[in-house]
Amino acid sequence: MQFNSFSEFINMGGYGFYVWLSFGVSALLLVILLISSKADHQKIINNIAKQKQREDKLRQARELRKQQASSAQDEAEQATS
Amino acid sequence: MWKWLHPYANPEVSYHFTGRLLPWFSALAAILLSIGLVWALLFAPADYQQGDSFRIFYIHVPAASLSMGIYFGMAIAALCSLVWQLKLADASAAAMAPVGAVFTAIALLTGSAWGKPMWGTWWIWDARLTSELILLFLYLGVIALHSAFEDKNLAGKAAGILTLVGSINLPIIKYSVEWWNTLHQGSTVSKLGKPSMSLDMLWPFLFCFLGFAMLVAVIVCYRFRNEILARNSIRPWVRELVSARATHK
Amino acid sequence: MTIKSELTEQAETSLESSEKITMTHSQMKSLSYRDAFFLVLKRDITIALRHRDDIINPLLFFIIVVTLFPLGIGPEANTLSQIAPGIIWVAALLATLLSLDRLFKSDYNDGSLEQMLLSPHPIFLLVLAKVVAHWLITGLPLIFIAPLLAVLLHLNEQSYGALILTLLLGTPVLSLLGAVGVALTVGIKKGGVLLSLLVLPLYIPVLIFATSAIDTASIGLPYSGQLAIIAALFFGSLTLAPFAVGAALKVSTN
Amino acid sequence: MLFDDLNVEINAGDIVQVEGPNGSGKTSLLRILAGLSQPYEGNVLFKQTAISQCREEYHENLLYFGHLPGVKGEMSAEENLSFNLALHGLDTSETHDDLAHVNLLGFEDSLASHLSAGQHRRIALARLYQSQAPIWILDEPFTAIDKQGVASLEQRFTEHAEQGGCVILTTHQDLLAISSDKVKKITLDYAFE
Repeated sequence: MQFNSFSEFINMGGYGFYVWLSFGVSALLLVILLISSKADHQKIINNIAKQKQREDKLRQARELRKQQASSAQDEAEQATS
Repeated sequence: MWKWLHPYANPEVSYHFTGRLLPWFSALAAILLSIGLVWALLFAPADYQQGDSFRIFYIHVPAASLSMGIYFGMAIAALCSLVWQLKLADASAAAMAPVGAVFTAIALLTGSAWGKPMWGTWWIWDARLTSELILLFLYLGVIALHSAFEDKNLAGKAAGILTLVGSINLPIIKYSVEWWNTLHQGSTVSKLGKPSMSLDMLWPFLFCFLGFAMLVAVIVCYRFRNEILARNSIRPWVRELVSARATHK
Repeated sequence: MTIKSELTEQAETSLESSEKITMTHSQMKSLSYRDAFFLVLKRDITIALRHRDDIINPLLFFIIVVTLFPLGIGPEANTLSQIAPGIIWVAALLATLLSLDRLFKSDYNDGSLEQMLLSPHPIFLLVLAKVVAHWLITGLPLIFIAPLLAVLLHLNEQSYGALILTLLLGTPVLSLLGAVGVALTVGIKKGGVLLSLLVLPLYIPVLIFATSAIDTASIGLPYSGQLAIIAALFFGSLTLAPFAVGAALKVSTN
Repeated sequence: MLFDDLNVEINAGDIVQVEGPNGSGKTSLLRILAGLSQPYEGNVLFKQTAISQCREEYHENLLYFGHLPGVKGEMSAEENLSFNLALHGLDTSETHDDLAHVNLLGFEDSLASHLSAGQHRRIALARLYQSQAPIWILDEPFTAIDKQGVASLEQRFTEHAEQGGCVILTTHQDLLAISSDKVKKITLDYAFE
């Protein structure tokens, strides 16, 4: 142990400000990076889920269109007969 | 010869593989970093010239060498993706860029905070700090180019070309800056010297270095997995994973 | 024939041509590399000469930037002559950067870039022709005007030779490296600012060695060492940059 | 993702019309066929070789006409055409006749910047009358072209196919002058499954 008391440890032989500034800023940056990298995971998953929903809707709309088209055709055929 | 690599070139396999690696990396990073940092802050001796400000060294030097190392890694990934069309290599390069930029920024900030008590000024056009600054610009260029493209596959290719051009240029820049520095250096400025390290300084340094390297591995793994998901959003395996994990439907 | 579309984009298509076509094709004359190079070079220069703003504006920019420095720093001859090499070179970097946009942008916007990429010539050759044209249009005029600006900045008389030689060897490097940056950003809507972020860091070695050559010349020492390094940068970028530009253009037009 | 499981073989003498609503990937398909874009998966083969492996040979055999005509405003109609022809190694001595085919006589020396969008497209299309490339890939060639021009182009396509070339095109119009049994159709539709 290089320091005799806690205040001496904080003081760092007069260089406390610079030492703690360096350690503090580095820790802050790394924690932000780590957390944002982890949080992106859920964000991406939610985005993909949304995209999936959108595609489901489009597919339904197309099915509906097809059904309408075929029923209209049936009616037309009935009318001619 | 490369056949054993093939399963890892499959996005699904590498997604799950890195997922299994993550806890190990995280544990290693936590252990190494806590030992290294406690040792560096509490037990390592103060430098006889620089006093306790020397303790910044234990972050500054690992961050600086990792920032160069990550760029080297990106260049290799970019080369693989351009030569063998490996999409995963693209994803890994994209995952590395922001991590490298943050480590470069840390190296710069700690270098500056170390320089203030040593040189009496926050910034000095020291060769190492200057090339670190230029490295930061290179990183920011790669990241900006990445975000400028909407299509992530194209973004990866474009950023890969830029990374390769930058990696050819980087040694030239480093050399030119060092040369420029010795040319213009006044006699009053002393560089951040590498003191001959005693063993009780070397050990905590090694722990810190390896700890930070593991931390890089952890963050890169997280980002790599994100990139894989985003690039394979239409694959059935991603779709299954999404329907299991999405928070709101 | 209806194609059912599914999850992934997959095109498996073959184009076959009969022997008859192959025969008509063999009668076609093929352009030699030299012809193709000069064809593109001539076209780009013709266009630039008909659109003179593109030549004159970067030049005016160069002159104005250089004249701003004495106004900002003060007219003291000693100070000016000390910083003259740096000012002239930084202004040259910026002027080149400003003119880079036209290298591929208008061709990209009107589709002629696409047509060039689809021509049966190696892409690096066409790229090289375009870069040479760009240098002739923007780099060469800078070299002619630089000595005049050096007079305004009281550049040491012994340095003029070094100034011209470094510009002669250095500006092509700027055009070549810049071309990589433009090729990467040509498809991006607001690529201008991004371009400077990508390209300027790559220009640093040229700046360092060129200004140092001029400084060395001003105290009467030989500067062939710096010149040799700039020459090495020139040949290095001449051989490598066109391939990088070709690859980047393929990405940008995708 | 736009399309999948597309397996087409296009042979000499074929006229292929790619159909589909806006945004269904017609242009993407043509760009992939021309080698301008890379498909996410899959290959385009030319004489059994992937086109990325034989780029220069393939492009010697290809004429592509995209949304953008590739005409420079600073050059005259004739200069534009001869540059385009020369770049592809074609004869530049008959540019007058070619421009006549697309109804641009009298405009040879006008700077293209003074001409209309439709005229720009005509300048680009004039290349069709000199081209010896067997494969033509044309994205909306009839846009901004008048009726007479369309008829003349269709006639040119038929000639080309009869000489053993192939034409792949997208258009929203029906091909009138070409009998429908000669035209192969590829229909694209939105789909995600």
